[in-house]
Amino acid sequence: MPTNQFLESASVIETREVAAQTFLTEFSSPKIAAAVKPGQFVMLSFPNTLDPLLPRAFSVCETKGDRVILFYVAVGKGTTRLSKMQHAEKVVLNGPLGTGFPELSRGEKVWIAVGGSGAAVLPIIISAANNSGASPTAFYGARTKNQLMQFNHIRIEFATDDGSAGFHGTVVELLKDKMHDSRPDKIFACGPTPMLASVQREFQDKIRTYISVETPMACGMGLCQGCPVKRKDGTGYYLACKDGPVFDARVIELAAGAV
Amino acid sequence: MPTNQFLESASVIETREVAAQTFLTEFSSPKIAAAVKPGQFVMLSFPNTLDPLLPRAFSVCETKGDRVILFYVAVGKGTTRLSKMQHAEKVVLNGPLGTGFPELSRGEKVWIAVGGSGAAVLPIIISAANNSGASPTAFYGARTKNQLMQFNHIRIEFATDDGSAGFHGTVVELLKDKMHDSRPDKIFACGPTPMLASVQREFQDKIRTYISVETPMACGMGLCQGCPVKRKDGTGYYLACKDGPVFDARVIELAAGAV
Amino acid sequence: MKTNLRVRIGNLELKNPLMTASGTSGYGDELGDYFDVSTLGAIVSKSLTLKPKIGNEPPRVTEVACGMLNSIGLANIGVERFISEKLSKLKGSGATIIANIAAKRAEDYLSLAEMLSDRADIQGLEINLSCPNVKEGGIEFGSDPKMLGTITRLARNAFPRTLLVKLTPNVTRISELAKAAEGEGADGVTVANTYVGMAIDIYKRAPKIHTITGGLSGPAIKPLTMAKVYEVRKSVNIPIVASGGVFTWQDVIEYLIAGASAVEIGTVLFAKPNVPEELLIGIENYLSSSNLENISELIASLRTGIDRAPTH
Amino acid sequence: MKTNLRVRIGNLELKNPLMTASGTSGYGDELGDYFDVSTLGAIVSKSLTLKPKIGNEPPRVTEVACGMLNSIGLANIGVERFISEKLSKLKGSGATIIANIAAKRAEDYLSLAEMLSDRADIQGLEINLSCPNVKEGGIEFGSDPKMLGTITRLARNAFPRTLLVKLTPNVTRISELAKAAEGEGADGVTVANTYVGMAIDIYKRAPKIHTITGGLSGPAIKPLTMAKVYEVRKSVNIPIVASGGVFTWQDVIEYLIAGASAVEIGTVLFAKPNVPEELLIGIENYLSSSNLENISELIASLRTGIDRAPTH
Ligand SMILES: Cc1cc2nc3c(=O)[nH]c(=O)nc-3n(C[C@H](O)[C@H](O)[C@H](O)COP(=O)(O)OP(=O)(O)OC[C@H]3O[C@@H](n4cnc5c(N)ncnc54)[C@H](O)[C@@H]3O)c2cc1C
Ligand SMILES: Cc1cc2nc3c(=O)[nH]c(=O)nc-3n(C[C@H](O)[C@H](O)[C@H](O)COP(=O)(O)OP(=O)(O)OC[C@H]3O[C@@H](n4cnc5c(N)ncnc54)[C@H](O)[C@@H]3O)c2cc1C
Ligand SMILES: Cc1cc2nc3c(=O)[nH]c(=O)nc-3n(C[C@H](O)[C@H](O)[C@H](O)COP(=O)(O)O)c2cc1C
Ligand SMILES: Cc1cc2nc3c(=O)[nH]c(=O)nc-3n(C[C@H](O)[C@H](O)[C@H](O)COP(=O)(O)O)c2cc1C
Ligand code: FES
Ligand code: FES
Repeated sequence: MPTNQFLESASVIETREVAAQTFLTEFSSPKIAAAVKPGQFVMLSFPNTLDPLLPRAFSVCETKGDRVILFYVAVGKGTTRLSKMQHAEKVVLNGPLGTGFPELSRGEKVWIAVGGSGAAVLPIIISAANNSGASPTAFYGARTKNQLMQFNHIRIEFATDDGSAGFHGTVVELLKDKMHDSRPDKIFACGPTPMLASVQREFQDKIRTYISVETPMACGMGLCQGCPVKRKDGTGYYLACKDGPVFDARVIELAAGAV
Repeated sequence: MPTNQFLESASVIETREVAAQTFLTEFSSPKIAAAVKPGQFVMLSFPNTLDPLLPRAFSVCETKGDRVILFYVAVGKGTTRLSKMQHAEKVVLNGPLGTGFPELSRGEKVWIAVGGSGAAVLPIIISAANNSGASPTAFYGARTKNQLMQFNHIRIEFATDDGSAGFHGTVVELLKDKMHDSRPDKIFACGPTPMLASVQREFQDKIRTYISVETPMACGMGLCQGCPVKRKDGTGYYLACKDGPVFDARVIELAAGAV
Repeated sequence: MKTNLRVRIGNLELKNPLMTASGTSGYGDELGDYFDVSTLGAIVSKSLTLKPKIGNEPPRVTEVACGMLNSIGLANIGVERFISEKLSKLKGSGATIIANIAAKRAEDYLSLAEMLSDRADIQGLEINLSCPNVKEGGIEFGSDPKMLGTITRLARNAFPRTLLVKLTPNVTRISELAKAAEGEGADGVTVANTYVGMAIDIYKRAPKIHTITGGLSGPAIKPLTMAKVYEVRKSVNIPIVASGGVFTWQDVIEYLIAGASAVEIGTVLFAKPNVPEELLIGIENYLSSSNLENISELIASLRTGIDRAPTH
Repeated sequence: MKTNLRVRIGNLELKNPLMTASGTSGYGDELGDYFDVSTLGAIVSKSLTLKPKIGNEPPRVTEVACGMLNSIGLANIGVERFISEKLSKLKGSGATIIANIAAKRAEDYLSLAEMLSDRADIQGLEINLSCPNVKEGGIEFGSDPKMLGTITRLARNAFPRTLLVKLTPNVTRISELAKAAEGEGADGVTVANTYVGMAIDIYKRAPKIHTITGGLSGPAIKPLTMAKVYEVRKSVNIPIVASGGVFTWQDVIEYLIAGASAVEIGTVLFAKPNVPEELLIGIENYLSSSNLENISELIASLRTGIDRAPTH
């Protein structure tokens, strides 16, 4: 059966701390690097230990030849462990998984709004957008300056809640502000649920808006039914790992602070 | 309350593979290094993981100033993990624990018979014996040559089951052979249970014989009652971790292949 | 040495003792991306209900020490869509198929068994009476030997091929349930479903699973289910399918020695969807290095030797 | 902010909710080498029996995923030697002392309770009816609400200070046992003892624990015991002491939120004998950063909000 999902033993090339508790790890993972599309993710697991037990989900941040780069915030035991892995240590990557952002066409204007670990998707979207001749603009919000990171070669407009860098306010306020001058064809957003909810509320009726959601996942590939995202039409749930993690903002209801 | 047991966060200095699946790891662990006596052990645990969960017992092999050196065979997940630990990584050591070998007096002749991971006790016994002016001789048995290791500055008589190094036969046969020419005041033995049983059988009635036993242990310090060693007098059990691990060969009954 | 891995449950001969566990491999679609599902002894479907179910509100899963809690709420496409949309594809992949069914009324089990009995490509039926998440359809039937017996009888009369009854472990004596299943004609019992567990987010002071409690699976439960397999082995004569915490080939061997004829693999698939490949290799190597030609020599081969009852 | 960690069980006020679990800290002697035992809420002794017991044959312990199995067989020095040899030393260290007792006959529980009632330095009694290792003295009494009630009544009449009944988790509905204990005057229930588990050495094809099955403890059981604490909290009004898999201060907080008033720490002591120090710091920090002055505000504070019953 032909497949475009792979289970690869990937070795760590290097890990760098790029912002407060925030890391980039580069893996050698040729099959996944070749196949992944913006907004898709991998499930990462640690071989030879039962702690952590389940794989962890990470959006692919960037690919470079054979390499897959992940961007993550060390929030718990999986991410902390990952951040300490040394050159040549191995993890298992399962991917690329899920439905990512829609493909862009030449000349299309897309605004990409990210926050927190959602910034992971910026580089891969930007490079795909550039490849297809679209015209991307990046917006990146955080509470304060030291949580932000500057990706190479990407022009980013920053926003901080405390005004310590860029726009003083949330990334959504920044987008609204920019809307006075211009308007994108599409909005892509990735970040914490409250930010996504705010993007959804503000823009879904005006602009084609796509949001990438985070829900707890056990498998990432449709085996467990563990990752429901409520359909707005009331007919039940999508699965974040197969139908998403990227959804048209109009079709889903975000959990009301429940998760 | 004064105590001579310590719980020390010990950092790895280095690990070396010294024989087949056999390693020496050196830790910085000043309090334990200063207090330990031959035949005593430490319980080693891995912080920040639940796998492995319980601490593992290791006889102290040698001390060098602030350093504690352990000698071990990678047989399971704890020892395998230990063998891969890199410089500056940390474990927790609890010790020194247990009752070790009796102190030797000037001029006393002691024969030390070791096998497998029991070789761990050789260096520390030899150096204590030398310090007290006793006269130690070391015998070290294995199935085959590549399981043996040569400790620095220690003269060892080897025995291999297959004759690939030293005496062709078991270490107990080697001892019996040597008995034709000379006789020690004491025998110390450490190794797999069948070897200890054979030492016990052959020598307990002729020579003061001390054997260091291995039983599964959960705590190593008398909390759990998990490490019973049968008393020969039929009145119940000793605890390997407090009353032992070293016992006069005459007072205990070794498990008949049960463990 | 060529080893024989075949095991028999009722009239069904499995090519080896590895089955997937219900609810951990969907309808078998996705696993085909990772390995050849025809190499499995059998694939067990997600629990099927008469009508489709959307399942519980999120969060439905959370990790705990060496395990996970889930409360999926039997989300599934319903038996009809399973038959019309999934079955022929699954059959095409060469898999041996066991359908797992769940319901909240005894007569629904009967309807489900009847619907599935017509489809010869469904080689076995596993009755889920033990899902701890769904009040009436799960724990209530499964923890009462009488109700369990009634439903077993209904399904037995309707379904002519291999019938497995999956037991709940959340009871004082699981062997009484096993006896009830055996008494009403089950070909085997699956020991066991998940254990009722709970985890709390200490910052929100809220349950980590929407339904407050969920089912614990994974390596954490293996010693518990091992003891239950051993208990059941001593009290019934029909084959046991073990389910609980299998992650390595050693775990499979351990269950066989304790008394299981086959083993379901569940949670491990989430981290290692291709794990059956390495399990099969491990099992074969173990058998040949133990000089066992036939896997049946291993089953229930625990040596308890001398009387090991507590001494006082 | 100064936080108040005091909790009350019967007439006994503990300075904080941390207790040691019976059988995991001997008679308190050894722990003093690692930290000041007077900082604990209480120390619970190894189960004491009328006569000394030598315990079970080895092997008695083995590690499993995120836990361990044990079958010690109540090895202990007997109640008389405990009183004559251990008590005054333990008292001297400033510890609050709870004696745990076990027996195989109801009248022996009475004798034990009477012997200990004279010693005012024994501030509490915990009845072990739930040890799964010892046939008559353990699981048989503990899994039957009637027997449990009888023994609780005997002990209650003989022992004037705080009385805890330690429950077995190996039953279908632990809350029935808790109600029986409450009904006969227990001041609190300990939820719960270890779970029946088993592990096999696949090369010897022999059990890893001499008595074949043993009791599972450690983080593996925490979600299970958490669910049981929550179940018991809903059915009785006396305080609950949680016991099962506490390794971190977060685990302590989780049990308090689920409904426990105090928490016993067991298996963790084997790896970290000084763990109470870091648990206390963690608890205090959590309370102050949550703006809670009094630990009682935390107890049973789980927010279940909306109806979270399964939806089907
Ligand atoms: C499709 C998808 C893509 C993701 N991409 C990225 C990424 O590129 N970079 C990144 O840093 N993170 C990403 N995440 C989140 C990441 O998976 C979680 O942060 C990670 O699982 C935490 O693992 P841990 O072991 O470090 O934390 P844990 O110890 O497991 O938990 C720490 C905290 O995080 C919460 N948590 C655990 N898993 C999740 C989850 N899946 N979603 C939300 N909260 C969770 C826990 O409840 C807990 O509060 C993504 C999640 C999804 C579902
Ligand atoms: C007092 C004492 C001193 C010891 N000193 C040394 C030493 O200096 N060097 C050394 O290499 N080993 C020593 N050992 C043995 C060592 O503790 C075990 O090999 C170790 O616990 C194995 O841990 P693991 O996680 O690698 O293996 P596991 O994965 O736990 O088990 C691997 C195998 O070893 C067996 N095993 C586990 N624990 C023990 C144990 N305590 N005794 C016997 N068998 C066990 C298991 O049943 C299994 O078959 C000592 C043991 C004791 C009791
Ligand atoms: C996410 C998830 C969903 C499950 N759904 C079902 C189900 O629908 N029907 C069923 O009988 N068992 C279900 N189970 C239980 C498993 O089939 C299996 O018996 C249990 O998980 C123990 O095995 P494991 O530890 O290998 O996962 C489910 C388990 C998990 C983890
Ligand atoms: C080695 C060991 C010995 C135990 N002995 C006793 C005992 O004598 N009496 C008793 O009531 N509980 C006994 N227990 C159970 C513990 O008190 C505790 O309830 C259980 O281990 C769960 O807690 P934990 O996971 O924190 O260890 C013992 C547990 C262990 C691990
Ligand atoms: S995470 Fe398992 S189905 Fe989506
Ligand atoms: S190992 Fe715990 S008492 Fe000896």
